[in-house]
Amino acid sequence: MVKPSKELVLSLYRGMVEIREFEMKAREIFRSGKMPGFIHVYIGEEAIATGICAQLRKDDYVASTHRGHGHAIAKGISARSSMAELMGAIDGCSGGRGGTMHLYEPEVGFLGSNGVVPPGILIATGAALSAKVRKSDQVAVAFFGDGAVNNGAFHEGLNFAATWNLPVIYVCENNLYATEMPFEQATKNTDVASRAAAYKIPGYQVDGNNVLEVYERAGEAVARARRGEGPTLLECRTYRWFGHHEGDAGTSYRAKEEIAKWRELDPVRRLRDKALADSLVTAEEFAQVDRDVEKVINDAAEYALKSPQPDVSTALDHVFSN
Amino acid sequence: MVKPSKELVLSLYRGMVEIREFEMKAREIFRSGKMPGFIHVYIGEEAIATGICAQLRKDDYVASTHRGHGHAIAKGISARSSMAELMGAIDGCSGGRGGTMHLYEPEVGFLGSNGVVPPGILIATGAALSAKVRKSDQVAVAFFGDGAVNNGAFHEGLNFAATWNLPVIYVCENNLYATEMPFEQATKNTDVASRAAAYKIPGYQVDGNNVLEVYERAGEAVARARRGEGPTLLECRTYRWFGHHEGDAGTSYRAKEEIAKWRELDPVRRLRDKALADSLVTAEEFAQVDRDVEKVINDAAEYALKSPQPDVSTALDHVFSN
Amino acid sequence: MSQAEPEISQDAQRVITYAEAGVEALQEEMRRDPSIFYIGQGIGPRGGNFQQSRGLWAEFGGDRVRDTPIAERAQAGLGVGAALAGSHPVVDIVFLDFVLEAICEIIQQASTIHYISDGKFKVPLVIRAAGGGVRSTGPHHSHTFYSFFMHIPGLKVALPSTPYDVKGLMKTALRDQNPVVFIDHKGLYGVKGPVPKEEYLIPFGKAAIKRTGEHVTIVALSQMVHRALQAATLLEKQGISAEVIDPRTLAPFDSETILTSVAKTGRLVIVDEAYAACGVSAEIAAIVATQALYDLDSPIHRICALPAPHAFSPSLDNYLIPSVDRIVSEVARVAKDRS
Amino acid sequence: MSQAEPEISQDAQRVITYAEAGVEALQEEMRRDPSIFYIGQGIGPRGGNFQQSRGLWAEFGGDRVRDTPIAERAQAGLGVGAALAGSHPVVDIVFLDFVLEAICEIIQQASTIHYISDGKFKVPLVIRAAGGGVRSTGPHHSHTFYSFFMHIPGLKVALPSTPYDVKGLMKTALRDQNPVVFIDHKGLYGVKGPVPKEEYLIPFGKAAIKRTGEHVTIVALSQMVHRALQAATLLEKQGISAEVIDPRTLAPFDSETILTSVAKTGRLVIVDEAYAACGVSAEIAAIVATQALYDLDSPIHRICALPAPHAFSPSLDNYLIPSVDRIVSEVARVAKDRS
Ligand SMILES: Cc1ncc(C[n+]2csc(CCOP(=O)(O)OP(=O)(O)O)c2C)c(N)n1
Ligand SMILES: Cc1ncc(C[n+]2csc(CCOP(=O)(O)OP(=O)(O)O)c2C)c(N)n1
Ligand SMILES: [Mg+2]
Ligand SMILES: [Mg+2]
Repeated sequence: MVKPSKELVLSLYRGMVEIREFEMKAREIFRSGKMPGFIHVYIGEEAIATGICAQLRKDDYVASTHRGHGHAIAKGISARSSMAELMGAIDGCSGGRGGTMHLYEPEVGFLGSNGVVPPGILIATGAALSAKVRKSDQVAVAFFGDGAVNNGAFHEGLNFAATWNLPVIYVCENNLYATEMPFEQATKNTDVASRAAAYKIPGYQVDGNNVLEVYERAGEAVARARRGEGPTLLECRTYRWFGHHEGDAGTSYRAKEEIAKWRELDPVRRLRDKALADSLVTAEEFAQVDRDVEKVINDAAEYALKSPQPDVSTALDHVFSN
Repeated sequence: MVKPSKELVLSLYRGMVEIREFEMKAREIFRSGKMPGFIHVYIGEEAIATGICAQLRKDDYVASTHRGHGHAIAKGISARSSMAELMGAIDGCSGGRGGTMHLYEPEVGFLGSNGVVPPGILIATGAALSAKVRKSDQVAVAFFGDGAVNNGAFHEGLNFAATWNLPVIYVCENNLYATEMPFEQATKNTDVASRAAAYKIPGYQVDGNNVLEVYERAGEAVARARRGEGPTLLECRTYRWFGHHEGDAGTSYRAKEEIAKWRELDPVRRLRDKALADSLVTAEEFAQVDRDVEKVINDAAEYALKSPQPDVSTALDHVFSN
Repeated sequence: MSQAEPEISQDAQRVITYAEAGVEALQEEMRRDPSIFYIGQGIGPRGGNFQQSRGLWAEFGGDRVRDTPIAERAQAGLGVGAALAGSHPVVDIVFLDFVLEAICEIIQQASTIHYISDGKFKVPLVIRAAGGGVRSTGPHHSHTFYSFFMHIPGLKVALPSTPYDVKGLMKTALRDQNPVVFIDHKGLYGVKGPVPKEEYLIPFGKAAIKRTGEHVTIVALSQMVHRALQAATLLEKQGISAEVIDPRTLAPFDSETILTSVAKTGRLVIVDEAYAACGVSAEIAAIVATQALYDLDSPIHRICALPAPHAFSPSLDNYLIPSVDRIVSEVARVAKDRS
Repeated sequence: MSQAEPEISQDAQRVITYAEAGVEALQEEMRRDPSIFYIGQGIGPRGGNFQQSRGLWAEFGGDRVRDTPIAERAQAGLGVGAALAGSHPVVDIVFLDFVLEAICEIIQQASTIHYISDGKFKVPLVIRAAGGGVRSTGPHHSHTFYSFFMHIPGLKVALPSTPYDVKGLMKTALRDQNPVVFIDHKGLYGVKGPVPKEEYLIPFGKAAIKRTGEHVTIVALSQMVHRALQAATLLEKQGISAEVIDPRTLAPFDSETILTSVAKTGRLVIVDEAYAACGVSAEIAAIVATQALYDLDSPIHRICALPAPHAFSPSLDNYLIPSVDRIVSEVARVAKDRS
């Protein structure tokens, strides 16, 4: 791995901490009873969205999942409008109509998180097709969980991208469980990266809790796609610290030791420790980021909690576009 | 390859010739304008159905495709009731309600040909699941074309069978085209057998125009399944001599030379020539089979052409079962 | 055909939830019939997202109660194949929304095979799923497109609104030799009601008159039965006596009970959480307008979800779905219509 | 809203087929708008199963006209993604039946995204497919479930019956910024009709009165428009003057033209090749029974496919689908009803 610059480390650190703190705040609000719906938080997996999106341009595309807050923020939706959306409030990026699983923002190429498991794979592939037909050099990223890889949409999407050589990066966030189902019960072949061979595209297993490794691998895949050399599959191994959604403790089907082991691999702490050990960044510099982020997140929460619910007179707006 | 017995050769020969002659007769009737719908004939591919089904018990299952006449006959539906079904007549195995793409016969475990490309894969997998849950040692076979392998149902079905270790044999009849689309335009990975790796199951490429090779590979796969060791994927390379369906000449998108080359590989003639060269079977013995089959097929055609159309008073029967 | 709820449900002392009632039906039938097995996402050790399969895995084991990967199309396709091979599978898709990923197998395969095999094959298959919205389940988890299944011949469709009906209809579904789409409502799983300990079955095609009345007939579906009953209580105070009918199954459909009621009341309001266009509410209106036009003293009225995707925001969500208030005011208007 | 076919179609000298009309619309719009591309199985060099894309590949090349593998779900899903990214894709599923494999993407994604993104994203996407049966296409190739799309808000649905309508509606679909489900009829591709050379568009939500009449209103869909017109000619000889209305689009739906006609005739018959239950025929009946009950002099009547899977055998096939004879005799009964 190439030595990262200080700026890069700080920026990746900031990205991860912002997601972490956003999610911690969302959990807090959810537990207070003020947040509608069910949220699926991304804590423990921050390195993936952060490392991947750091390689993207603003006009590149991302399609995401039910566990999509981290992707949205990493791609550039503000904490304010993300949090307001989780509240179902009008200042949310989807005006409160979408909610936690349906963040959207054309300005930053965010083609939506999704309440359905695999469609993001197809949506990203379609955006890549559009880019190709338009002869633009934009690339598209699909984030999806291990739960999506045994679904037919995964197969169809990757086959299309391979055959048509589309500029798309498939990022499997393999956190070992789909709801309560361990990945090894969902498939005999738990090596997701190996599945790339079925489509004759490159596939790599990546330490999803090491943001620098994700960043590096993403850089290669994005460059490949941008050069017109087609899709890549990245399997990022990771773990969610908490339950599938708020309300699920996540402890009845996962061993305490397993959870503890993965917490040890905290991507935020690992980056920090490494940069401190390398004397690349100082503790104070990190602390400054922490303080900045805390402000941003507190501000976002305040903003979101003050934002009103959509007026029912607008209930039938936007069913159709003109 | 083990040396085949004379009985085996004659029985495989008879199986292939019966399919060949059935299809030639069906084409003739179709061209006379008396046959409704559109038929997809199996000529050129007879070795596959014949070789596979010769390894099956009567109570084993087969799920088939739009090009299913050969599978039906090989699994034991009579030429009479198959041909009558093609006529939409009451003596057809589906009473004329199904037609060419919907032959059914529980007596011989024939779970239907199909008008939709991939569902046979799932139906066979489901039958295998049933066998497993019932602790029976029945096995199931799914026949499907190269056109099905890029469909999500293929992926989902094989993953289920692998994960649950189901007694099913997936037989891909790779005839290089799906309607007018060459397989290499439908996928980057044209090696179907290699896709087995994605599911961690065995996959083999088989010369689909060599009935003895098909028979041998099928024997291994069936034995494996029967022993409870799970699914196998067999890619049988083959070619259809004629168009996708009657009415398509099949020549506008396929080179003359390619067609000629594959006709040279006629599975019927190859078996015959080999057995003659080995002095295993005499020309007269083959001729006797030819005459027998001719009788069976002429009889089937006569029977089918005489069979009446269903009476409209029965149009609403069997919508529901009691 | 047209009687109020059978006595037994009134007498029953025991009160259990809608989710428990479904489990009991499955338990009893799985004990009785070894050909039944149950597959779906999270229905094993977890007992289902909504506890709708709680205890089944522990009792019947992993062979007959199987968690599946996220592959709805295959789940349904495997169900069809297993049914053809002599099993009686229950495929739980959990959220009705995701039945869309499997609907090709249900409509093209399950619904047709008995007919197109000339009655030779049967497809005893239960597709189970929960429809409707609850607490901002939002655009992808709140669908109610049960009309799709009613449209297709060869499918039976059950849509229970009470624990009593869940149990009786599920037991019937598990003895039926046809594909049955069995649609629970997410918002009802926790609702309690009387369910007798003694075995009973509810025949398909028999509506329940959940409340008798004189002035207006309200046909309500699934969760809306509860709202309609609440509305009826409030309407009573305005001097309006509403009869509330729950069809319970959409296919077969009990037109007779509705026609008899409309012959009495002369007024028909249909309340459905689904969209109006081509919904079950349209079909009920069509049945009455084609078969009993002259019984009507007032135009038929539909109270349905407003035509917009299911919104996340509670303000919009609550506004789009028929509320008790809306039912009261619109039924009152119909009942008072003297045009 | 409620006028007979625009003059232009009568004046036109040029007669082309239904398939050709669709191609012309695509050609013109693809020339005009580079964001349009077209994908589907066999729509490239082959020109489509029904010649519905003939010549497009040759003119626009493999970049904008792409054959796909057999993967309907992905085809639709890619269409959604491409639409979000600024393209205007046409996804041809060829057979309406196989839209079932993709319907999850159409209903869950395409129909909702504009709404749930608060109007930020548009989904300009045409899903094209041919419905209906023709010459024993049988149980898996004859479906007509267009009511499913009419049920779902956020989708537009076009259902043309003539070359003129195909062209005008397809051009409109290709300029619409919403998902449009565009449903041809397999049995009509070879039918010829006048299509002017000059450019024209047909607005969505505007029914066509294909024949004016006094005694009874027949609303017919897709291929049934032709049968209804033939029936109307025969009915004329019995002294029955039938008005034949073709809604042309199901969403938006032009209720007004139908209500105006029923106000005049007092009688309504709906003819649909789809099943009755929860079909478009149910919705039309419901619209009239809720909005114009007192205009009716006779019960509404529906003439639809009989409720059985599509049978292969020509005898059954012809019997199950409404025939001209059946339309004549049933409309005559309605027209003469003096109950
Ligand atoms: C098609 C579909 N089926 C089922 C669900 C219900 N569901 C939501 S999230 C989830 C598990 C997803 O697991 P995974 O893809 O591994 O993502 P993770 O939650 O682990 O991040 C399931 C089954 C769904 N949303 N969509
Ligand atoms: C889901 C689906 N999509 C499209 C079709 C139309 N169709 C019928 S056969 C066929 C090609 C099948 O090719 P392949 O699987 O290779 O079988 P072959 O005809 O070569 O034997 C297609 C596209 C279909 N029947 N089902
Ligand atoms: Mg996971
Ligand atoms: Mg092929």
